Amino acid sequence: MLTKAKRLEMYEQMLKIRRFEEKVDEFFKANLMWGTCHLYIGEEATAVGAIAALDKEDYITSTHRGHGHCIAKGARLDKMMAELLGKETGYCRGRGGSMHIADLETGNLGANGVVGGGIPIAVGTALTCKMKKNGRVTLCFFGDGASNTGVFHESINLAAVWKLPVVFVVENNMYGMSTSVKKACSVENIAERGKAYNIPGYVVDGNDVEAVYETVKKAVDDARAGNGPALVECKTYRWKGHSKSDANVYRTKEEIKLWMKKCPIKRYREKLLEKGIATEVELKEVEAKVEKAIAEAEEFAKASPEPKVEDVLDGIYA
Amino acid sequence: MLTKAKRLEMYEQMLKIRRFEEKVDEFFKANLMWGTCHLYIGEEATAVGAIAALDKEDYITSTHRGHGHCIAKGARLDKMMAELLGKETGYCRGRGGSMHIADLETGNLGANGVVGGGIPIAVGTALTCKMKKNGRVTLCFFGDGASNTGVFHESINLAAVWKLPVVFVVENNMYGMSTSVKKACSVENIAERGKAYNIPGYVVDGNDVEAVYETVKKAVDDARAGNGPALVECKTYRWKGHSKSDANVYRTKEEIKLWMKKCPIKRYREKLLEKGIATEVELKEVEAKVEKAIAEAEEFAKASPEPKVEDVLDGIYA
Amino acid sequence: MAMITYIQALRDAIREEMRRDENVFIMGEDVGIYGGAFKVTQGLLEEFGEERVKDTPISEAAIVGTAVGSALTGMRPIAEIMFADFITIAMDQLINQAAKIRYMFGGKAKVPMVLRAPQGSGTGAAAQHSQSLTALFTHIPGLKVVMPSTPYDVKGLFKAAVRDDNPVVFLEHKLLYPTKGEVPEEDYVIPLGKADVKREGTDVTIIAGSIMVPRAIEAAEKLQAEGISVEVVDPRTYVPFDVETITQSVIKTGKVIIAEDDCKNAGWGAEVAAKICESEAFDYLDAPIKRLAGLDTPIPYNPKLEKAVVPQVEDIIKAVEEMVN
Amino acid sequence: MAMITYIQALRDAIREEMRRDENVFIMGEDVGIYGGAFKVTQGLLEEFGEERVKDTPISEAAIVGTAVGSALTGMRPIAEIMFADFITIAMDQLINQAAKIRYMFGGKAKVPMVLRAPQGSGTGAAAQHSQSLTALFTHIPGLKVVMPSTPYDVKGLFKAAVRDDNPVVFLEHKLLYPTKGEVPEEDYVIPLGKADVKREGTDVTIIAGSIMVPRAIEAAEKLQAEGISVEVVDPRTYVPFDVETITQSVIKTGKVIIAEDDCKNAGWGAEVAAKICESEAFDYLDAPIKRLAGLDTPIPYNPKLEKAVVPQVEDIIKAVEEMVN
Ligand SMILES: Cc1ncc(C[n+]2csc(CCOP(=O)(O)OP(=O)(O)O)c2C)c(N)n1
Ligand SMILES: Cc1ncc(C[n+]2csc(CCOP(=O)(O)OP(=O)(O)O)c2C)c(N)n1
Ligand SMILES: [Mg+2]
Ligand SMILES: [Mg+2]
Repeated sequence: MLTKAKRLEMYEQMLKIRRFEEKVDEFFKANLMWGTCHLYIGEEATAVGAIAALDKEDYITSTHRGHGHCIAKGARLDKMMAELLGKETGYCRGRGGSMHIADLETGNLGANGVVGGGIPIAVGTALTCKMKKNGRVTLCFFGDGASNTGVFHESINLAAVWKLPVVFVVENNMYGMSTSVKKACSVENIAERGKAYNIPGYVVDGNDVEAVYETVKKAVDDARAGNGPALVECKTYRWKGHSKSDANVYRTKEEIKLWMKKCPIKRYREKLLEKGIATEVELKEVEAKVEKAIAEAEEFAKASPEPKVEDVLDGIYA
Repeated sequence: MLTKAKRLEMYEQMLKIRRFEEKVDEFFKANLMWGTCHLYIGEEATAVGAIAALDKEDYITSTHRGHGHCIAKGARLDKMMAELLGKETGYCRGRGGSMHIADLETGNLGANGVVGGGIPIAVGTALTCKMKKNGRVTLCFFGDGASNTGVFHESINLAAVWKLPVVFVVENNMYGMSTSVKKACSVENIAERGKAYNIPGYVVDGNDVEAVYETVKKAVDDARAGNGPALVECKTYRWKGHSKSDANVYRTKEEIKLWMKKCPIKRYREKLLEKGIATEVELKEVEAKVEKAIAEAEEFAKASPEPKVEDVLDGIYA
Repeated sequence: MAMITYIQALRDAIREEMRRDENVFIMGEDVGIYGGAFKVTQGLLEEFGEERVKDTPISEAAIVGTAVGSALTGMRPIAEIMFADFITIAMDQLINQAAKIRYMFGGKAKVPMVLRAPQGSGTGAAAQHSQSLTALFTHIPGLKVVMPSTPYDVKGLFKAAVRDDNPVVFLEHKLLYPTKGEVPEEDYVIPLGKADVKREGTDVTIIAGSIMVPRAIEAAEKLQAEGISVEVVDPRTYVPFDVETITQSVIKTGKVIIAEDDCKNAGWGAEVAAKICESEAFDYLDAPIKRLAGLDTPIPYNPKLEKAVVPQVEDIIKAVEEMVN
Repeated sequence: MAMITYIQALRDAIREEMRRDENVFIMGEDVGIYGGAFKVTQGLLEEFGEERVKDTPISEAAIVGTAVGSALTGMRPIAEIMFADFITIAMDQLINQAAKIRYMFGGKAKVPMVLRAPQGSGTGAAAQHSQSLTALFTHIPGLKVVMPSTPYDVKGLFKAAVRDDNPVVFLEHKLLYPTKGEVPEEDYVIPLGKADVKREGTDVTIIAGSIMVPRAIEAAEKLQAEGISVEVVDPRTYVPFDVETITQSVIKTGKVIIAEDDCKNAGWGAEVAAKICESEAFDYLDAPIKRLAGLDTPIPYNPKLEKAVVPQVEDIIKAVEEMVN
């Protein structure tokens, strides 16, 4: 059973992600940010629910749409924001940007600009854990689109035959860029692909943070117990365009509205109140705390120095 | 129902493959051949049964273990043998050798030295057929080992979502080189992987030529009718080592013997006699014909000239 | 002649080739309703329909392999890979299949396909979306490699690529997409294997490709004011390579700078330098060949760093001044 | 010192590194009971067990990616790819992940792994099993690239590669496996980034790598009889590259031939030629640099053709004679 503290923490994490992404959007619109980025708005329950099922020492691998995973795994908002602004104080010293944020200290082995690129890497970290017998599990996040890449197949098969402690989490947000999962993916439920590897496949409402938690928890416990991997499909939706340059021509306004109604954060807030788990006052406190954290992160990021051009070749080789 | 003529033809084709491969083995032992090669001995019913389900204009893609497919699709033994001896008269003018024999005239789009490498190519030929509405089907052969490659996944998914006229035939001979399918492949029956693409998966005794024929025929008919791909797994066994340099340390003599008892050719011969489909005399005739064809091919290959060194750059660009 | 953008010229080329030959089609990720990540294919779906403008799953190896198979059997596919960096995923299909099939099959097959992709840095997309990998493809016999720098060239070369019977790797540059230039209305084809003197000069030859061409021209114009006359030669195609035009220019000027935005080490500039050394132009060199290339680093995200790692106009000017003085 | 084969020296190096550091392990296709397609790993399974000598499915991208992930989290994997040609399948994991992770992560991670594979022609394995792709890896910053030519070097360099904190691409040559040479019993490491003068001479420098080293030495010995003194320099590592040793030799002899069995176009020899031109050695050259390289063709199957497309001893002799006379 989830404790109250844990539940409030999950609420806080989801909100942090939401506010963080809104701030990033704002930065973009104000031309403070360079490049592109992929917002996690609407999908918060997936990262938060899944990562809540982990221990602190466990690992994750993340994706191009990675801010949510990063925050949920415990990264510092200030260093993340600094990274997005290309600052020396950012997680990657301004070299990586949105698509490459990693935080080895909290066990986030990195976002990845290559769709599917992190999947075998997660298998590798799980191999380390098995070889070192350190009891850690790796959560490997990727999108519905990534489930059509070759490395998805090679990696899950390998993890399955080696019975590695890794749980694969498909964030099925219905689209890979403009391409609907119906057009790109030959199965209705991606979780069914587990059958190709003789591993469990679970489908879960990715907008229900506790449902995600429960399902992933079961998979994580199994993996930790030495029973090998599982494939968990979280059905969710991204509210915003794929990236900054997306005019949303491939889906209807109605569809987007429908999903906005299913907001995972609002829904959880209502649940916490309804079930009497938390009071309005307590939630307001959490909300205020989040606002403050965001404001501080922004301040830090903006005040931070840029990297020095003469240091550009730092960090290529160890 | 299979006609007598077709049945005799299937018997002849299997025998041709067997004798051809034995001759190749002989060439190798006599140091007449260069490089390596992968014999099809023991698996003849798979290529012959599957290809018997095709029309002449249909396509196949083949593998490193490709002599069987090539012969079954109707290639000339003399040009094949010349190729193996690196002769100018060979299918590839001595440039390709065993692993690259192709015969575009009979619709064999080539063996492939890269495990899995032919799978997307088969999808491409099927795409041509669909776009040109020429009613042709592509049979795509590959091994159990290839079913763990990334292109297997990407290609079958693509063929499934585009409903292309292609049938994927896994020749499960229990090993990829020294690695048993149990160690490398996370499912018991590779055909189950069809579920990952929402396409039919069939398991068939790959040493029973008519069973292979019937199953592949159904899949081919479906594909031709526009119902999309299927995955057919033929369980079979290679008698010889993986390639010339294989000491067979990874499997037991008993296992090999057991499978030699299940010889697909002997079995079919007995069936033809038992069921009164053919007489001993008729079969002897077929056998004599095959011997003659092999002898002629050998003669042709040996008498053929080698390519001229000054032509070595021919055929890189069109 | 109309002034149009590089991207428009490319789009027109695709459209005109698809109209000309019904065997030509295009496939790739989000090339349909989305019009491609960079909008190169915008409007094509509307004209040609889903049959010939095909959205694919995120499956680069299958995209290229499917192109190979369809090319082998009579189609003339154009495969778009969203960023050149992801060609790495399809590298076996490109290098071991597309490039070699004809030779391995004794010259009895052909693989007429175009693999096109944008490359280069300058958009803040960081290390996995910003590489220029021209040299890799150039090293593989069986491939042709094209890298156009102007709207005129991109159109004429693209048509040549589609009509060529070999696999052609066609490398666009993201920063060139919005650049403008004159493009004739009528059908024209620029043969693969012909370099182009983009600007005549007498003191120094700059051999520049892709995005470095406009930078070299800009530098040349500024240097003109200092009385330095710069010739800019654009190889345009890297396989086959027009040694003749380049050596002629070097013989004329005696000085050569090679400008590329690829990483320097084993980049295409190295090959060009080596070719010049092996040619008759070697005896005419009155200064060592200078390569001005990207630093040997993954592309950083921060815009100042990103700019610092590939040669800019000022770097070219400085290099020319150093060489001339 | 014992006379042992290249393959034995390599196997010893793997074994000794696995004994020295329990984080070192090896994985690849058929590396276990089969001992690897070329028998490099023979006997390792018996000593270290399946935990540390891991047979994988035929999944090159997953092999390399798994190595990356395990390296990131504290292991020191050795990944074997059966033929270098198949690294193409793992190219994204190698180029976009292994090579770039450290830089993209701001220098805060390391990826200590060795990707080893045999390359080269001469075994009748035809176009998809015979390439030498050194140049491709050399072009990618973040990778180190090693290509040893002798039993002594393969052992010392392999140990350095395993102990290095970066991804190292370690390229063996199939034809070198059975060659013999002296190798000390005791532990030694050859630092990455040091070229080696394999034979001293005064008239011509041959810069040769991999299989071309013994060929160059054989040629040099024959040329000695004609009174021509040939120096043979082996770069051994291509990233990082020892320009110093090479330029010193060129300054001494004034003449240089670069010998590689890779395809010529954009091969590593082009980079070496360009580096020499950019160095102080340029002024000492009294003949144009000559590249002796593989022809730009897929490798043919027929043994005579196969031999004809890469430089042999006689080709080297001829090239030296032409240069000296
Ligand atoms: C290998 C690769 N191909 C293409 C792209 C371009 N791209 C970036 S995100 C994306 C869509 C990814 O879809 P999905 O996996 O469903 O993740 P989502 O963006 O929906 O979270 C594409 C095609 C890429 N980054 N990597
Ligand atoms: C991509 C790739 N990896 C490795 C190899 C080396 N190799 C050649 S055949 C083979 C085993 C193939 O097994 P399977 O697909 O089951 O076919 P079989 O040989 O059993 O017919 C291997 C590993 C290869 N040719 N291509
Ligand atoms: Mg998605
Ligand atoms: Mg097999």
